[in-house]
Amino acid sequence: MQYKAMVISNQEVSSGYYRLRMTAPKELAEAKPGQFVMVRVNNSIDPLLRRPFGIFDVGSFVPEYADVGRQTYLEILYKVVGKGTAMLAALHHGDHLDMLAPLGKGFAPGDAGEEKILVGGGVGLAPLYYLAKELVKNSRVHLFVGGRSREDVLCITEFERLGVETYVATDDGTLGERGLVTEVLEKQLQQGATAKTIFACGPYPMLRAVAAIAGRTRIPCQVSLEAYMACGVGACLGCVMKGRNHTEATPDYRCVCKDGPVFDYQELQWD
Amino acid sequence: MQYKAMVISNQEVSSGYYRLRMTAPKELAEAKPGQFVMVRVNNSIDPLLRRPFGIFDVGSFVPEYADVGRQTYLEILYKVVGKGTAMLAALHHGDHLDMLAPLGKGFAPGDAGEEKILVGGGVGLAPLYYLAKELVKNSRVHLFVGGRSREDVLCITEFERLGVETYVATDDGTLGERGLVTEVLEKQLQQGATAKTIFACGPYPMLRAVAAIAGRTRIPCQVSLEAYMACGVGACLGCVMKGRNHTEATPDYRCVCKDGPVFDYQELQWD
Amino acid sequence: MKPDMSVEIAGIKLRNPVMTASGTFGYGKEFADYMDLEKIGAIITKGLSLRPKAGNPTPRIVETPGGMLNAIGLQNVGIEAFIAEKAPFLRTINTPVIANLYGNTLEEYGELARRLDKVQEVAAVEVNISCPNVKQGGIVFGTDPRAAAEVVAMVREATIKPVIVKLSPNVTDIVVMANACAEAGADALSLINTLTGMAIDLQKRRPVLANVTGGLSGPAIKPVALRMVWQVARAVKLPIIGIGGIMTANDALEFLLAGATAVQIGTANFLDPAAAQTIAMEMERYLADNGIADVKELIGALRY
Amino acid sequence: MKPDMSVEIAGIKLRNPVMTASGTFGYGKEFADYMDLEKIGAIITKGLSLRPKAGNPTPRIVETPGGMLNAIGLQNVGIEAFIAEKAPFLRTINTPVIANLYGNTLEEYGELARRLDKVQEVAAVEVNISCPNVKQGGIVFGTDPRAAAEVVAMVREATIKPVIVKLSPNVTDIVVMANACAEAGADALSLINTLTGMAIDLQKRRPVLANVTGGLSGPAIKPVALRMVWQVARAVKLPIIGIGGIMTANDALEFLLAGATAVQIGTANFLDPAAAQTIAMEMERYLADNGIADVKELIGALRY
Ligand SMILES: Cc1cc2nc3c(=O)[nH]c(=O)nc-3n(C[C@H](O)[C@H](O)[C@H](O)COP(=O)(O)OP(=O)(O)OC[C@H]3O[C@@H](n4cnc5c(N)ncnc54)[C@H](O)[C@@H]3O)c2cc1C
Ligand SMILES: Cc1cc2nc3c(=O)[nH]c(=O)nc-3n(C[C@H](O)[C@H](O)[C@H](O)COP(=O)(O)OP(=O)(O)OC[C@H]3O[C@@H](n4cnc5c(N)ncnc54)[C@H](O)[C@@H]3O)c2cc1C
Ligand SMILES: Cc1cc2nc3c(=O)[nH]c(=O)nc-3n(C[C@H](O)[C@H](O)[C@H](O)COP(=O)(O)O)c2cc1C
Ligand SMILES: Cc1cc2nc3c(=O)[nH]c(=O)nc-3n(C[C@H](O)[C@H](O)[C@H](O)COP(=O)(O)O)c2cc1C
Ligand code: FES
Ligand code: FES
Repeated sequence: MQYKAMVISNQEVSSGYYRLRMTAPKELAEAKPGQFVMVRVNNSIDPLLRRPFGIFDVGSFVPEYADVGRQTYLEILYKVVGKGTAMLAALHHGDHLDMLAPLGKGFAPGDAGEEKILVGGGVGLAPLYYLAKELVKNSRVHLFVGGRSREDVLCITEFERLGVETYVATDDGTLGERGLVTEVLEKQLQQGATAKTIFACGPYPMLRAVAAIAGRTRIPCQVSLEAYMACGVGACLGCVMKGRNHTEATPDYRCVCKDGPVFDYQELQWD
Repeated sequence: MQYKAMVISNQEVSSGYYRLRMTAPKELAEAKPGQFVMVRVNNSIDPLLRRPFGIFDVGSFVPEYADVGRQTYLEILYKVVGKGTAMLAALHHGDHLDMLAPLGKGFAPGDAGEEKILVGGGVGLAPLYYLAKELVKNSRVHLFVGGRSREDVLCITEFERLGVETYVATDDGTLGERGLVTEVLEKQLQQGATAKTIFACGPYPMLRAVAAIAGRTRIPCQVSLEAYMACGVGACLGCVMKGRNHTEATPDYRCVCKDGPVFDYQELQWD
Repeated sequence: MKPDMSVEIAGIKLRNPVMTASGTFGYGKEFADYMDLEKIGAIITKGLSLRPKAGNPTPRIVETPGGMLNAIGLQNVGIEAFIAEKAPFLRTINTPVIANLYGNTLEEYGELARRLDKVQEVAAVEVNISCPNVKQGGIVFGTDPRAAAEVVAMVREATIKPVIVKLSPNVTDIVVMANACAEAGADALSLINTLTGMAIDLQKRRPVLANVTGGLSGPAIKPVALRMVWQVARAVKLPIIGIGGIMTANDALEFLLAGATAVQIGTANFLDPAAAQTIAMEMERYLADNGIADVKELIGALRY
Repeated sequence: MKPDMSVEIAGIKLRNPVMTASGTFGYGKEFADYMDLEKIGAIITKGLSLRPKAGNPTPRIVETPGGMLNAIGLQNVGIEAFIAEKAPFLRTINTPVIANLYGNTLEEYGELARRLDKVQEVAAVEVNISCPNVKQGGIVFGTDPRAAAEVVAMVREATIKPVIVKLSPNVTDIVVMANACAEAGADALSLINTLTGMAIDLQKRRPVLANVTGGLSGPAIKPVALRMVWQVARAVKLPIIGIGGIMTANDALEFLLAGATAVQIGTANFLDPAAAQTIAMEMERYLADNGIADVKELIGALRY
């Protein structure tokens, strides 16, 4: 749906990373982990297009500013990388944003009781928190999180507060192990860690490595992808990824915005 | 010169009219009444071009925010008419603006002692206040001010505080006489008001009427014009007006930004 | 009094002059959750080809100053799947549907039009001539008046439905193209398609788009579109559908003044999925506020 | 280490690749208070005609989304006044000056080049071929390869100075135009000039510009300019000066990657009168930060 959100808070949680909490209509309480939003940063033509962000959290609160009872909020966790995110970072309590949400298909949580592994790279962690909140209700959850440096590893405390067991890797070793998060994941799996489903979100090379691990270990795996998007509703065909059986003669493109952003890794052609 | 200004205050003084006071380098203390500024509203490409505004006031103040002694300020008075001015209206204390100032040629104050008449229409009043501040030092000053309605007649009290005698006309009669300011001016001149110079700023039709009065009464008259501007420095030739002797074969165009915005009415071709 | 917002293009009655542009509105259904599809004048489909088309590799889109480039490469389900899978939904909506056609040869255009001729849901065809002519070394049909005329004549013969021709702006003289299409039997002209552009990723030293170049759309191109509509409206007697950078009702009304009978909303649908409906509504409000009884009064009403 | 920023265009050595575009920088002096004219590569003058030109009635400029339209109509002091009144200031500045030429007939172009041939301050001429050919019914020289070639040949014969030809983007195939100019003896090509556009005042129902149409410049046109520079660079051996919507050092470097040897800054001068100097400085910083020793390494370095 399309709605106007009011900014509740917009906090820098690590250098260059922000958590933006905003009001949402009550329908958003039904948003599934893994779904995303498209934010219109402002009403000018600069930037022109909406910006996509995963849903970091959804919850409810009692607003101070009005006598309206419990309200729904939606939160995103974003990194400032360019013009649009820089403008988001300048927003204050009370500012308004035009939103499309919830968009796309979310994660399939899988069976209750079985162990789950989450793998997040940098800001790819964002949709995993909302997912973890769901999963911990019925499952043991492990989080493998990677980043370039310690500032790029976000919100660990929040995950731990949910009872998620976390493993951290950074490229420069400033937090957790030095190396790639997928190396840590692979090592843990070799050391006998078991899991019934892997949920991964992060940069494409990380996802490809996770998909390879899933292939080798035959653990079911869902990945959440990013792509340049214009419409967010499956109309422009700007955001496609190749499906497993895609060939030039028998095209099989999937829209990240509509068919995803979450895919079973076996649905896709990895290159 | 080009400089970064900090917004000191930005107050709505009448519905849709704002006074924006900002810091300025000390060189601006030398700005002449009638000169103008070009404001870059923001760093985005929307709006693209700078916006021109007359200098409403220049003065000095002792800032609260730092131990830096007396500082120069510059003030503009603007009306929200479109995108750029709407964005200006949203500025707060502490925001920054990229400025070009002072630009163009100002009013020639004329001889000390002689009586002066100011004629302002709507926001055309803006540059006349800074002029009045100069003129009242040595002359009796009369202000004829017109607007569509009472909200469009601005800052009268400020002028009166300077000792300027004011005559008001509004199209709808909600303040002062009903009718055109130029009619009031003409009546006063017929009733024997005398003056050695008329200084006028406002919409083109008003200026044309003032020029006609000046022609009939042979009172010297300077007018301050507006034109669409891109560069503000005489380079793009976007802002030109026809000089008195302009013909297609012997072109005589004047740049409002560089040769003006103030012209002797006799320099121009009025159409 | 409610202003009369209806217009007629090539015999198709539209409740208002606002259509959605091909490729920016999917097959209509994608926007049904966000707006009332029966509050706009017409829906133009994504460009349809004879067989399903894969389109280009990704990245396919990139934002540019005041605009965007796309190189979708005309990915589409193909004409048969359109008829079987997409048309049924469109049948349930009381708004004319216009099929945008894309061929790589003269014959493909003819064949496409023939297949649609009996498809009731389709009120008219819009022929996209910004396509490379594979038989003639990839030269784009829409940049050569003779090739364009051949396409139009071919489609004209293949269908009794109204034939709208969509012109490419990447030409020296748009009026020459418009005249060629008019003479070959077009019932209406829509313009403009995208301007060819390019974006570069400085750090990677690569074009951003996998296809290297793409089509520029959005507010950036509005002045070019407005100029071409004005030029064609003065020179050619056919009704014109104005397209290019329309974001607001004011933009749309400017195209009407320049000579367009209707407009299409493209990139704006991405910024606001309800854009087309909103623009139609606000055009009506403008008319009411300004005491204009009939939107047709504005068509070509520019004074110059 | 300081990167080498120097480039050479048609035998003219430039301290860096940043020039100011014709018509956006007056005669240079207008910007002397705002920047150091000796920190940029070259200054291009306002378009010069044989006799002083009045230009168009006003309004002459209007802002558009991400750009602006201008219809100055080439108001200029004329070649003689330029030599007498403007050139002396330019002589005092140690930066090459290139005279932009504007003729209404073939002969005028020749005459202009001849008059400048002995003027020391002028390092080269840039021939603006986006001018209506009054002898041939106003068809623009720059949209017809034969007419363009004739102009170039005429100027080529009239001067020993390097001849740069400035191409119009309002053509179906920019490569055809570029080749025609190359064969006729051009030493370098600059592109693009403005795209023809139009703006309408809805309330007045009139074109905003007194001239009805005008030239679109600014960031909006950058994708089109980049595409054309890339196309011409691949097809033609001459050095290219890239122009169109350059606002930042990154923009300028993208044009180099696409194949330009130098760039011109136009509309950006209006937003920031020190833009050209700032862009040159920041290009140098980019090179230093990225360990690029010589700006020439980037020319045409796009991988595709
Ligand atoms: C489904 C999805 C979920 C996402 N979730 C998050 C999240 O939770 N937190 C977060 O920080 N980021 C997330 N991203 C990435 C985020 O959309 C981009 O970082 C953001 O659009 C950058 O905008 P900008 O204007 O700051 O950057 P610019 O580089 O100026 O953007 C220019 C253009 O490129 C697009 N773009 C740039 N980077 C990306 C990218 N990585 N993915 C897609 N488009 C991009 C922009 O949308 C815009 O159209 C997500 C992307 C997708 C597709
Ligand atoms: C020398 C000079 C002094 C001025 N002094 C004042 C002043 O003191 N107070 C004040 O309120 N206004 C003044 N104006 C008018 C002011 O510049 C415009 O109202 C303002 O640029 C409108 O910008 P916008 O983005 O809100 O409007 P928009 O209509 O969105 O602007 C679109 C474009 O048109 C131009 N434009 C619109 N109206 C005018 C106008 N009247 N004159 C020139 N260009 C215009 C804008 O600069 C912009 O390029 C002055 C104009 C000039 C030339
Ligand atoms: C993503 C995208 C896909 C498009 N696909 C088509 C198409 O299939 N057929 C067509 O004729 N035009 C296509 N167009 C062009 C648009 O219909 C329209 O002519 C153009 O975008 C200009 O309008 P705008 O500025 O309002 O977007 C496409 C445009 C975009 C942005
Ligand atoms: C106000 C204005 C005047 C111009 N005058 C000329 C001119 O006299 N001769 C010319 O060849 N180009 C002229 N141009 C075109 C510019 O030199 C340049 O090619 C164009 O503006 C694109 O660059 P930009 O997007 O950086 O502005 C003019 C452009 C503007 C905006
Ligand atoms: S973003 Fe438009 S189809 Fe996915
Ligand atoms: S605004 Fe450019 S010459 Fe006056």
